[in-house]
Amino acid sequence: MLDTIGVPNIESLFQHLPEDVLLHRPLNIPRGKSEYEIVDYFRQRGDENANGYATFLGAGVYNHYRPVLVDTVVSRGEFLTSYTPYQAEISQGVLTSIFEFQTMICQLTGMDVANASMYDGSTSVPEAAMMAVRVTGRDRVLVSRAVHPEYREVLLTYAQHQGMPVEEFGYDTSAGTLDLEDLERKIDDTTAAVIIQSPNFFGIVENVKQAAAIAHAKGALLIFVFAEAVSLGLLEPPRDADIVAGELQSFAIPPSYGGPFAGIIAAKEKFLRQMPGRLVGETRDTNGNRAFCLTLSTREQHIRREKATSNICTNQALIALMATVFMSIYGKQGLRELAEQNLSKAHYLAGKVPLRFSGPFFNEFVAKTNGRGADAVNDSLLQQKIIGGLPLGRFYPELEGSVLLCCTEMVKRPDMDRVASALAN
Amino acid sequence: MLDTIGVPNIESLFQHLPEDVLLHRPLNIPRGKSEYEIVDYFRQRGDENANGYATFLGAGVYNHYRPVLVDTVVSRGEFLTSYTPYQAEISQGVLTSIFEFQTMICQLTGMDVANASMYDGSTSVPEAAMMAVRVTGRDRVLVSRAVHPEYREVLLTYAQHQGMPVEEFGYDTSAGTLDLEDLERKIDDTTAAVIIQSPNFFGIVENVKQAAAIAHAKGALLIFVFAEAVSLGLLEPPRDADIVAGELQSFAIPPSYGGPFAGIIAAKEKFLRQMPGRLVGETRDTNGNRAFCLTLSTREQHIRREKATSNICTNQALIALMATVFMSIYGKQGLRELAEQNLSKAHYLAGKVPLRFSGPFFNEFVAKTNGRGADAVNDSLLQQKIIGGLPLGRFYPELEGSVLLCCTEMVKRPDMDRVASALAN
Amino acid sequence: MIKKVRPHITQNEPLLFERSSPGKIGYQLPDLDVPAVNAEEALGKANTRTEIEDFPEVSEVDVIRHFTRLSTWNYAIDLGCYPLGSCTMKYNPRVNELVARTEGLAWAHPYQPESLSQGAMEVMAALETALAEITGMDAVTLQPAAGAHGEFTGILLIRALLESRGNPRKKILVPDSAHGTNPATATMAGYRVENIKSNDRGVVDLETLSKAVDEDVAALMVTNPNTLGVFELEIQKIAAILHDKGALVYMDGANMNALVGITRPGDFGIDVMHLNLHKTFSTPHGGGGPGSGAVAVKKHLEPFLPGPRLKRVDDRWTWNYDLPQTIGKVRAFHGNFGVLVRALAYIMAHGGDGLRRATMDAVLNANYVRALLEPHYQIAYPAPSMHECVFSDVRQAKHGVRTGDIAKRLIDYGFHPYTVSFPLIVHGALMIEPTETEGKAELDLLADALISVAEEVERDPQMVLKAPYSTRTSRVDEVGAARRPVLRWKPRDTASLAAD
Amino acid sequence: MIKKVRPHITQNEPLLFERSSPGKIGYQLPDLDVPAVNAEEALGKANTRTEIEDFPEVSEVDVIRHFTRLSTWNYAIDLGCYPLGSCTMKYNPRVNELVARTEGLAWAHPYQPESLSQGAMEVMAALETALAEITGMDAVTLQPAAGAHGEFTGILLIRALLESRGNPRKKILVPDSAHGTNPATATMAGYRVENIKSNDRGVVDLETLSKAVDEDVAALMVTNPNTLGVFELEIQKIAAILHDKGALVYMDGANMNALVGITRPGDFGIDVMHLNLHKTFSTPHGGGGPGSGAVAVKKHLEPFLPGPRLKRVDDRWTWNYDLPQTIGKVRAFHGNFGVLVRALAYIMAHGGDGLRRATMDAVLNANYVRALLEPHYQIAYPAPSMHECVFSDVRQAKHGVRTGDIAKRLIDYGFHPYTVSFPLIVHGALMIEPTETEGKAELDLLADALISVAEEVERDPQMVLKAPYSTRTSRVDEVGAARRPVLRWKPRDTASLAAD
Ligand SMILES: Cc1ncc(COP(=O)(O)O)c(C=O)c1O
Ligand SMILES: Cc1ncc(COP(=O)(O)O)c(C=O)c1O
Repeated sequence: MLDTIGVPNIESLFQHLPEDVLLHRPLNIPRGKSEYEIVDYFRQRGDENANGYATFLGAGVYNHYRPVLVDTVVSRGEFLTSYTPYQAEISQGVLTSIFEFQTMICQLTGMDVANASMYDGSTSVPEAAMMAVRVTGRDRVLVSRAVHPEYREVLLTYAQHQGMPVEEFGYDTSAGTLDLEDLERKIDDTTAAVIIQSPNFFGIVENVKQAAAIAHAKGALLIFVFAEAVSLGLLEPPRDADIVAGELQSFAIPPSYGGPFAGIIAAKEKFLRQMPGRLVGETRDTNGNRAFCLTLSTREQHIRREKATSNICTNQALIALMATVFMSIYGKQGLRELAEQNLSKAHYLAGKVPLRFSGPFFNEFVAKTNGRGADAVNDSLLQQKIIGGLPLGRFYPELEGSVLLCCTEMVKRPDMDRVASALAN
Repeated sequence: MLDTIGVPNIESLFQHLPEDVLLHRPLNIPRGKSEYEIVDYFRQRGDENANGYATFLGAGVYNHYRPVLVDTVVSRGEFLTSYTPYQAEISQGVLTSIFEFQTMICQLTGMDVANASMYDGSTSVPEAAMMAVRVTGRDRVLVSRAVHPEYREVLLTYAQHQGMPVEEFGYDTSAGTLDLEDLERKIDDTTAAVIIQSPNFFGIVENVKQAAAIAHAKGALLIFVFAEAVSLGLLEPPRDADIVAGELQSFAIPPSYGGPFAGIIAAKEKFLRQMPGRLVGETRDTNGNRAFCLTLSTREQHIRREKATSNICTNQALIALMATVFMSIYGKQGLRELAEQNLSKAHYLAGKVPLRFSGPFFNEFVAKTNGRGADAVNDSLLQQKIIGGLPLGRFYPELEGSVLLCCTEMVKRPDMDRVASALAN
Repeated sequence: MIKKVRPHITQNEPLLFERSSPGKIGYQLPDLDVPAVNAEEALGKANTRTEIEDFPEVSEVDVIRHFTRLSTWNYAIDLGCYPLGSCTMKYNPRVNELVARTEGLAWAHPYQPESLSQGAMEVMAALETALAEITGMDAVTLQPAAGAHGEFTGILLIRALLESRGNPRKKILVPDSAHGTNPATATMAGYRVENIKSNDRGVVDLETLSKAVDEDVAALMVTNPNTLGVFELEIQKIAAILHDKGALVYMDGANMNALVGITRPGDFGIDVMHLNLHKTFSTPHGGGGPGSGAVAVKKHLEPFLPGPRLKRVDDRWTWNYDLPQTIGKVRAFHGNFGVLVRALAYIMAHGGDGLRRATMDAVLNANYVRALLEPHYQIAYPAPSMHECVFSDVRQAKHGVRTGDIAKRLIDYGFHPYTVSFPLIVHGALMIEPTETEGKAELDLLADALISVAEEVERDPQMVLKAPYSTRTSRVDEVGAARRPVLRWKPRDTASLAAD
Repeated sequence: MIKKVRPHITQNEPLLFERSSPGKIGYQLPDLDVPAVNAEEALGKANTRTEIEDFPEVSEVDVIRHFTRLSTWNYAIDLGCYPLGSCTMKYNPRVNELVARTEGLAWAHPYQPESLSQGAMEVMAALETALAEITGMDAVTLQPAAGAHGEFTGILLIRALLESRGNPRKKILVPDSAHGTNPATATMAGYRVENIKSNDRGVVDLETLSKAVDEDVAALMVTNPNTLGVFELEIQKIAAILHDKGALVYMDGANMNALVGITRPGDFGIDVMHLNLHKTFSTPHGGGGPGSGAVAVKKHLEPFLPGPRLKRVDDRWTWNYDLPQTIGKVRAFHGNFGVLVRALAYIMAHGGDGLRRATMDAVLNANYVRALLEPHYQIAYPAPSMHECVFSDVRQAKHGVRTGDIAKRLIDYGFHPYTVSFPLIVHGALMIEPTETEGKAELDLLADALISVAEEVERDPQMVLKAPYSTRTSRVDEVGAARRPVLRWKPRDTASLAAD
């Protein structure tokens, strides 16, 4: 090969680099390890984490069962080791699955169009807000304090430098639902969007219709956010929303210490041209066979550059495929039954502990520790190999001493009873 | 579908069965479990077995590292869920890999032809013996007592009803090698085959040349058996043998409590027509492209029926594929280096313990417990999460109090030192 | 019209040996933590090989590409219906692959202490119990590695029992419709084989049988439903005939997918039988294996089973080696344990009624396909079909097209063919077993395809004779392969490289 | 002559929705161990949906067949060379997939106690350290989910620093050769983009740059090597020009595969950069993602990094949220942790010299392909190539064939095409990045194919314009797709079913 190139050795291919930029020492990284040692290393790291604990943590990352077929499918090299399907003729596998993904997201959310995925739920929220700003030509955004705290933090990071003022409105301290008066008070005709989450961070189902009415009355868009996708198996889809931004981690995506997950943005047809991210569309090949391809890329950065709807390029395709396989396996009946099991388990435990809020909830709820303190309760549970609920004081000082408990289909009754008695004591 | 068939319900498809053979109650098997419960059940069973122990057990089942690519390949549905490649035009994947397998087995063993796999090492021994009987027209078989005890037991089971008398000959009690005088004494011109294993059950390398000379002098065939395939990376192939019967478990096949493994039979070209099992051959398709197909099936039961060379039908194809991938990954250099590591580790430990035999050994050797008793030593090791060597008294009363220790590339020096001191005490 | 497939590019790939280049490696070992030992010193020069001649030298990427590319040349259940009669090519649940890899099970050594093997032993015990319930037998051994191996075990059991009664006898009766493993097995067990001609309904003829059964007969090997997919309605009488003469009845259980939950061999006179766990119980066929040929027996045969046997002693499992009458081991260790794990997972997932439903769907599917095809192909025997249906190529043979040719043409339609030319008692058999895991849509496509081929046979037999046309490898010269066997790659042999 | 592929049948497959039949299921849930709750009672009728309209209803077999069949329609690295320029489509080691699934890591919840997260935190710490060493920077954040996300993070860091100095400034300079994410990112961070024209050598022109840099300029986003695969030889001067004016230099690290172990951005004046772990560090692209856009910074930018930050407190890792100057989180939780695990595994497997060797092989391969192709295609710029080489289609355009057409024809030869029409400063760019994991044999086939296409362009341009011919899907009508967007399946939309 060197002869073909016409150089004596590989080093000479770097000779043109300025001498003083070259690294004149080996990288300070231990020499290569064998596969066996690498597997061993990560197993040890894994053993240093929680293992064999029952968990009641939710708060945006849910402990749902992952059907085996999910990894079977995503482990196929044809999916795992391909990239963005720019070349439709040899990418119909990925393209078809994304088209199915877009369709299922529309069916779940009641929206007309959905994109091929965003980084995660937290980043899809600001992208949705920016979309609303483009659509309305307004710049103010109102976000509910019951939206996931980290989603709101990411929204602020994105908003701060785009002249996009973000203001929060409160929640009803007894019901745990939106404080609609506060919303009414704060919304005006400079408001581009009102952002709500349901089930909200407290697990409580919001009244989307009312929120939409208030937003629309002022000409603002309603952005509906979901963090627990399984809830869509049971909850009325947010048909009154204009844009939906969500997180699909619940659909067979491992918690994996917080990522990779898959976010989505779905919207009403009329906002299509302002959607961020990739879209797959149906078309034909020259033989008249149905085919799929990336489309409407004039919205995207590689064509539109500084005027693009977003800078997103690489998305979360393989993770979205996990969700697609999950949705296929559970299907119409299964997703509902799964949601019902979550609902039933959560209500079983909720029935045995002091609740902080009175609103209707899905598979999460806020429990009071009645003065004992969240940490004390959780420490006692850790002794029983149970990871308790999330102490809310961290994100809501006013809820210090309350914990956010989640019950998925994976929690077992005896563990729930242990949690109940820990909270009762 | 029922209409097309013309029956009112599925039950009527069974109406013609005699009433009194029908099972009039449900099977006494608990109703179907969910995937999650099944995974949970087997995980619990797994937890009841040894976990996280260092092991020095070998004796026909070896604890070698399994490269990740092995499962990646055998998990592909195209390999996992196909069957015997009867239809060559849509089975070239399996056929090609078997042809490569046959080739690599020949390269390893120094034989001319190898089949597509047998059930395991233990069953390939009697199949080889029966082959020798067909070839020589004689019926007596001599087997070394240093051949794996369970292989010999299986040989006897097969032999007992075919008028195939099996006699054992001994081993040199100081060297642990073949007792060639005893062989000389027992062999005669009714002997069809002499069966030896190397490394033998004690881990000791036999003198194949001498054994072959003795067998051939009397017109008998030499059947060479191997149970530790990794040894072939370093040991001179048994070119002087006429038939080779072996076990490939060492080649990335999980111990799995004893199976599924993969056996092989390889032989000199001239014995081809007497080989049992499937063979893949190279040929052409009608376009002149190289192609592979099952061949010489006139030897097999589905054509030859009661005159077949064996009754074997389903073999161990997928397991043989594991071995094929393993051999591909390690390759020429790797298999040797792997064998050298095994050799070095075994000799490190052997250097620190009292040895029972003086013969040259590969990765196994017999250590004396000097009166303490094998069980006492192993119990003390179990306390340190180490599974010690196999107590030999079970198979060789005369070796009561000795243990067969194996050191693969997976054993770590600190554990070897613990074993050494346990034996020293 | 071919609805099921379209051609697409697939990668060519040379043999690994042709891909090799000196010094290339795809592995890395940990650093040696002990002093390196010189092989020639430790083993002696004569015992140490210089190298493994022509062994592959490739990179890790080479390996994954090699096998991934090869895999794309292969048909499989995961790609579509695989109606290979008598092989029960049903869906192989992927959860079974996961549980078989459970660390504590996959890495269990057969010689590790029983105290550290309770989980593995429990799995085997649970499976033995389930299989005994399913077959209606009293005891089960899981040691045999495949069906044929189970047959061998079963016949040895019969021999041992008869021997214990003073006379092992000389003959095994085998219907002419039987699978080749049956007669081959009988020979291996030291018996003479006497073939029993099936009657015009394709089943065992009682008279012929009665005549054949005498004091020299050790047993009859019967397959039920037989290889025509027909249930032996007189099975109880058949058993009686043998039992009256002190002989036993072995049942080849390869077709249990037609019976599970509906009827039990133990209830219709069978003394001993094998099950193909890789058929009825969904363990993957893996391109030819592995399988498991569990053998179930009635009480009187139990003492002879291969050892060791599981035994419950104060709440713990132990292995019992004290079996004075055992035939001895038929395989080292405990059988194809990993396959047993998968079979138990399958049984757990279905449960009693799930297993029964599966049987009913299997029979439904076979009869549906039969109904669709009967107008176009000659059914071999009019008797009702159970889990598979067998046709004859007599009509197509008139046009010079045989079952093997129809099979090749079926490939162009996107299906793996049925079983060709078996059973032998049928003129050019087409043996079709859809299994319960196929949906109606796939079965309709299969029937459409076969009907379309039947029409092609009449319109253009010559075209059919040269099929397949759409595969990357056209019809393969099997005769040439056998005439001049090339069974391994050799360095010189690189001629056709470019073409592959 | 096409040596690399042959056509073979591939299964057709309808959309899942077209496969559905009412009541079909592919799941089973455990029995509920608590009383069932009525949804309408618990949530209110208005909040409870009746059903998920048209959602799939298929069996488990349907699912595995569906996705297995779809997968066979796809090209991938595991099938062959994937020379997509700027994407670094190198082999994705399978061991990385295994370790990322290690139970304690894959099932770690980001809110579980730190005492039960030490392993995950250690992995992140180890990776941060390794990436700092590789880039020559002082601190690393692993939070960004992809390259573009890293760019956004990096520009916000610059903005925060400048703000802390009193003026965030107004403009970001972006060379016209830059990737589209660069200008798009600058806008999202509230900056005006000013494009810098590259000079006739395809690199940043110092004069043009100096003129453009003033007190309004916050930073330059430079890619090095740039998108032509050319190293910015005057990178230090470039940095100096910006630093002199109090501006910063952002480096797009997408092309780090050309530099690792050879030179470090931290050593040639870069203030902040991102790495695409899914490129340089081999994590799988998965049909479009996930990725990770780790950002490395110099000391002066560290205080502004997103939180929380890892902190070592008496031999244990803790998360430090006390970051007064942070720009805030750019993503919830801790980034694409599963991708980080894979990247660390890759670094461990290679070690320092292994990484350097990989870089050298990548550059060798690119230059080898360039050497083979230069006689047949117009190299875009004569400058020496690093890890990729970029050609122009000027010669082929004379025959009316553009880079996109050549790409389609290349598919018939069994390859995934190079990157088409990027960078924009090249007339019809062919951007080829082979990566180090391709062997000579595969590269020779690639070059042969491209040379053969070049000849076809001269002999028969019309033929090339209609390619590909050998794929199950012929050339796809992308214009039509955009004109009348159909972005989801709808019940009526079952017309073309048969054909698929
Ligand atoms: C009827 C029948 N009997 C016996 C066998 C042999 O079973 P195995 O292939 O598992 O040895 C088979 C399988 O091919 C069969 O179909
Ligand atoms: C030069 C360059 N910059 C930035 C990016 C964006 O990185 P990502 O796709 O990971 O967001 C890419 C990848 O496409 C690229 O090639």
